[in-house]
Amino acid sequence: MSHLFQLDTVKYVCCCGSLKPICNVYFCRHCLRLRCHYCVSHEVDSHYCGNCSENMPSAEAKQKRNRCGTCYDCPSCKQTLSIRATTIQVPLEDEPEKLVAKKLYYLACGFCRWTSRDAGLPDSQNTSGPWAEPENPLAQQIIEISDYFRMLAIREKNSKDKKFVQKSKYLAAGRHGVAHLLPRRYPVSVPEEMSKPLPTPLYLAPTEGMEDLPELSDDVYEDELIIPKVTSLTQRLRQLETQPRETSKLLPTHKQLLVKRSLRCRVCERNISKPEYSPVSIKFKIQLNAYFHVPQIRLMTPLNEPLVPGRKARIVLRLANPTQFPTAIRFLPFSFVPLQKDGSTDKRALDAGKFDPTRESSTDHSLPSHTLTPTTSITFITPSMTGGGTLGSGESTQIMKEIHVLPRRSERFSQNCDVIPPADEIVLPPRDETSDFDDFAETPDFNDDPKLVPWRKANKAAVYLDVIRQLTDGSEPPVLGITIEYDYVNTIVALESKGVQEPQKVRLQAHLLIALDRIPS
Amino acid sequence: MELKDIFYNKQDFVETASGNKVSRSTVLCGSQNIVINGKSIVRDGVIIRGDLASVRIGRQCVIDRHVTVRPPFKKFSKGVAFFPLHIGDNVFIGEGSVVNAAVIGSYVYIGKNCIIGRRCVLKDCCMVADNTVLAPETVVPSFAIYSGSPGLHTRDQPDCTQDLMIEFTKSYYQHFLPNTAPPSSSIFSTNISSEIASVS
Amino acid sequence: MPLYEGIGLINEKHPVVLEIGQAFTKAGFAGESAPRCFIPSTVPCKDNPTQVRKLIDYQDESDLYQMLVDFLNTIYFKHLLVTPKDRKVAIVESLFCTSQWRHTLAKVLYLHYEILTVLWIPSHLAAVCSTGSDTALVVDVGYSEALVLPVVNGVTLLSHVQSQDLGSKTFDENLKILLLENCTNKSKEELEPLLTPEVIEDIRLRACFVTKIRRAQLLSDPSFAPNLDPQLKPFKYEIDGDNFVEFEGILREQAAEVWFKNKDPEGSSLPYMILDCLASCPIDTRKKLASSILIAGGTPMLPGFKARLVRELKKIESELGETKPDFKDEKFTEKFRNGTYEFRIFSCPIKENCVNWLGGALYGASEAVNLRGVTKEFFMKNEIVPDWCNPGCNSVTGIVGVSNAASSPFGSGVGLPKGL
Amino acid sequence: MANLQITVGAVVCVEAEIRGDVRIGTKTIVHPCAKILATGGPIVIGDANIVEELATIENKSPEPMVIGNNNVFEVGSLVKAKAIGDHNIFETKCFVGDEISIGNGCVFGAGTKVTPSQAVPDNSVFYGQPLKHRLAGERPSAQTLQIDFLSRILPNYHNIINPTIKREIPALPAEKTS
Repeated sequence: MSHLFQLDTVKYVCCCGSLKPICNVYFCRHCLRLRCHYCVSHEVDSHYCGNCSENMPSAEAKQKRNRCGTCYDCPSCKQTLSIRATTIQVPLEDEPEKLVAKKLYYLACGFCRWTSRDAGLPDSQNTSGPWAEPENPLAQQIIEISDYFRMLAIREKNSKDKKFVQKSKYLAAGRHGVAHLLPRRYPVSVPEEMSKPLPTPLYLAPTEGMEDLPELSDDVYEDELIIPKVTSLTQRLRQLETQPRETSKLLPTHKQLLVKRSLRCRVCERNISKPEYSPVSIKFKIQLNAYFHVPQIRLMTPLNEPLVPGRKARIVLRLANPTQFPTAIRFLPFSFVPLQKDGSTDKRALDAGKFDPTRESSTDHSLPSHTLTPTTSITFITPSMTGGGTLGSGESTQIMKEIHVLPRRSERFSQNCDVIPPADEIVLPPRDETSDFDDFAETPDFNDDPKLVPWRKANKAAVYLDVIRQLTDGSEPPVLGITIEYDYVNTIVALESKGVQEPQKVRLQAHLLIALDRIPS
Repeated sequence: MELKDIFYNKQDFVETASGNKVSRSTVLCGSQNIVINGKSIVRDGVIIRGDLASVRIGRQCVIDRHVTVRPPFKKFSKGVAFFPLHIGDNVFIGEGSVVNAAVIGSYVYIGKNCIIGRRCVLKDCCMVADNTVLAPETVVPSFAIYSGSPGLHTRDQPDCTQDLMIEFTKSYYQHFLPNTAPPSSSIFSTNISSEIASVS
Repeated sequence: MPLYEGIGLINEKHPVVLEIGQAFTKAGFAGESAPRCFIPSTVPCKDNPTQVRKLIDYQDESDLYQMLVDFLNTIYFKHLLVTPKDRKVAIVESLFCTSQWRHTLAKVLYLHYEILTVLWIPSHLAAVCSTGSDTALVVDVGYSEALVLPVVNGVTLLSHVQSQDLGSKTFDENLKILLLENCTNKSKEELEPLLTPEVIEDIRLRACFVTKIRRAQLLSDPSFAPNLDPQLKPFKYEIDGDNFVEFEGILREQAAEVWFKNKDPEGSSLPYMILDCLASCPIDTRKKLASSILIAGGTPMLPGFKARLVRELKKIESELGETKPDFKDEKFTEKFRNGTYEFRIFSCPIKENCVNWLGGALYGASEAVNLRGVTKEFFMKNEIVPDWCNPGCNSVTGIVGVSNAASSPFGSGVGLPKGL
Repeated sequence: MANLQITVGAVVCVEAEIRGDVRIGTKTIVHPCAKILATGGPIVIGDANIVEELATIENKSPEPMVIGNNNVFEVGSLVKAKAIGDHNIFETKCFVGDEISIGNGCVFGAGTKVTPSQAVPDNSVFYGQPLKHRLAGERPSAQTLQIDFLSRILPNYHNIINPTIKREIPALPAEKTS
């Protein structure tokens, strides 16, 4: 979707180090940090069928192996099958000489024209089938083998855990999660019980010798090979139980369900995106997409000629304030520091050894997106996080936590242009829903310097910026790194402390990388 | 990136009271059965088959060049009919696509040269990538991106799709201008080039 | 249907069973009889989502980490539809996967997906498990190599492993040469760019088979080949809308001969790998192993494979016994001179390409996950996943908390041989 | 001498573009904006076919192109085939090259392109990208009901070429007919 406005020309740098267009970035209101798909935890929220839009409770979905009860997929091309009706004339039961029309149903694919008749399935009297599905003829044997192994494993467990009172693990796991079952101790010695002879298996797969494995029949050599009659790999892999070779043996399968997922911040463990339950709803119970919470920056036009190192150029950015409160935006030189203890230039955050919490002892971290800069005149109010605690400690615990729980990522980028920051801030009025419908809404006068702000409309403004290409190799495409500092009004604090406090205004930073020469496709 | 202005010949388009801009070179069969709700753009070469069944197009839609919008045919147990075709608001249909759907929700993006098979249902906020062929009766769920032939669910839309599509279609409308008009963001877009020139 | 429904375990969350192969990945739940999905081990390219990258083509560890994160996300949210951290995981892995791969996968599972317990199961042990027996000669034909590995009473005889590059990759390379030579309506230059790996794989799967041993003898000599009766008819293959290609039928039976190049002194063959392996095994296990051959992997699912393999083995064995052998190793022939082995192949309750996975699913459904799984806590502390090739994990005392944890196949407590 | 012959019972909209020597059988529907271009030899269209808008049937060769009965040419299809039997469907935007002869019951799926010289086996279905080919068990059914419906409804909205009159339409300029 980011292609609509070439949104990927402007990448926001997430806390974890990912570079994403604004529509793929989230803003955690509690941590006041940018988050993205990579560094949040995903959870399955609800199961539904994409075809019939029916919700299915998780327990039922599990029982039905995540498949819809009513919709079928074409075994040949994976499209949804539709039910077709036909009428046949059948003799009446009482009067066999009289014919009546009777309706019969079959499945048909509108794309590859497969029908359930191709599979040799008789037409059904019901729209719902049932239609034969691929089944493993030896499923029962697998159960027997499985039983045997469970038995062996239980034997081993009993011998090892004799000292412990065995409670029902499964019930406990359901109630409190599995975490409390750990850690587990493993006795080193092999207990007595293990030396007892093994029970005989319930089922042993038979072996086949020469007499059971006849050579290929002569038909294989005499018949012409007609490729369309032989199944392809994808067709076989959709029916793992049987994996037929002939297309005539393909059977319809129930349609796989889809899930709605919710996203959770790993640091504060609060939801940052939670969809509504209904499969057809496009609304969210919680939606903290950055598109709605972070000022949006767009490049108006790409540079039309290459930018020589050391030379200046003027670009135009379009700013938009998506929030309900006014904000003031200040441009600063790019100052993103990866979330790392040593802050070294090596951005491979995933190297072995960086995961050990005990090794993270130092606390002198640079704050990634939330820095109090001395240049700003706006008062910084601490978002009261945990009730007590001073600014310093609250901040550092959060940073510590972030370092430990956020997965880090090292996306390569070359930032080779710098901004010459203008001295003034740009004030943007709040977003006004009604102005969307009013094309002639008046634009308030902010006494802008026309040399800085040439255009304004509602919550949007254009800004001139001068950029300088660094004195490095000029062969790479020009990428401007820029940091913006803006006001964010945190309504969540007021909500949580039962309206005692006013919404709190904080000063936040966001780091952006702008590809200056991207030509719109 | 801001959208580029698209200029059209004023005499080639009809602008209705509700703000629709419809090219004179479209083929609107059975125009009495075609309802376009306002601020929508129907560009040249488009064919809308209102003669087969009624076609309703929501607000602020964009139907790009050479698109065919055709109500789908359906056989019933008692006779046959063409289904009315409903398109929601803020929908974009790309160049050369053939739309045979039954319902297209709102905030839907259909790319170029797509084939939307008979009686497809496209839910709100879904997207069909360029050159996709959707099999007849496909249901594209919300926030899904379908691509390929046959069209399959390959990726997902961002959560803010609704607002993006509103902004996109609205912006398209604002930048779709008669060639007599000054550029939409004229206040400075002419200045920009001179400014930039003066700097470099 | 879940196998264990109704035994009071309905609320149990079955572990996820994953086998990430070089070419294909199988994923599903423990206690089920087939994987939920069987998909290529690829992720969409970041720059161009219509292109895919294979997991095995990773550049460095961080690249692999990213790809695995994306890949598992697809598996969990498009195929399995469960929240990753809710489930334990059983990984079915090749014994010879690189430490880098293994460690990266462990990091992705424990750190990114916050999985609490992961059971690491060597794939050949899993395969044996799916027969219900504890002894088998595992013949695993994978993507890049074919492995022959004996398992006796649950003990892997790791030192007797045979490995050759006879996987599907070699097969397809050979098939490509045959296709270029046997095309009747296109020149080599025209055909070459059309034969993508996907096309070759498709032809392998749909056209090729393993021919009879008698015909194979004729095939091996080009001068005899025209005398084959009956001759296979030419066949047509539609690559795309502009290219319908016709091939000589003979390549259909020639292609699989890559596995049976017994006479070729430079080449290697599956039957010889098996016999080599048997010859090196302790004498009291040979008979049992010879009659417990287990085929794993998708490539050998071609029609006629098992029948041919059994006959080849028998033929070589009888030749060794009777006549002057034309084989390189004297000792080798010695061992088979008096042996009258019966070669038998397991008929598993599942198709060969899911055998390894099924073993994992059987393990995963048992207490083994709790008993032998490696916990996140352990990994965070030690930053290793115990492995047979890591001496630190195989000392007599073992690392605290890991003894026997990772590798043992059966409840009998017999792990992989120590001190290898 | 190019001429257009329309049998009684056929519905051919005036807005369709028809050039060269074309004969159209009864019950055949030609939608507005369809193109039937007999730039070379004549095109003979049988009974109960449907030619939808933007569909193009073209014959550049000097040989006549004979199309059987009950075929459907969907929106934007481009068909140049040598010969076409009965009960075939050319789905939306498919392309069929001029070296192909088509028997009966074939389906050329939406967006497919088939060009190599061949006689397509009956009941073949081509679909998808990359192209796949399967053999269907039965051929597509005739669109009789749709044709009845269209022949009722189209005259209400469009001018129909009167089938009884044998119309002379201008022959193509010589250089265009290759």
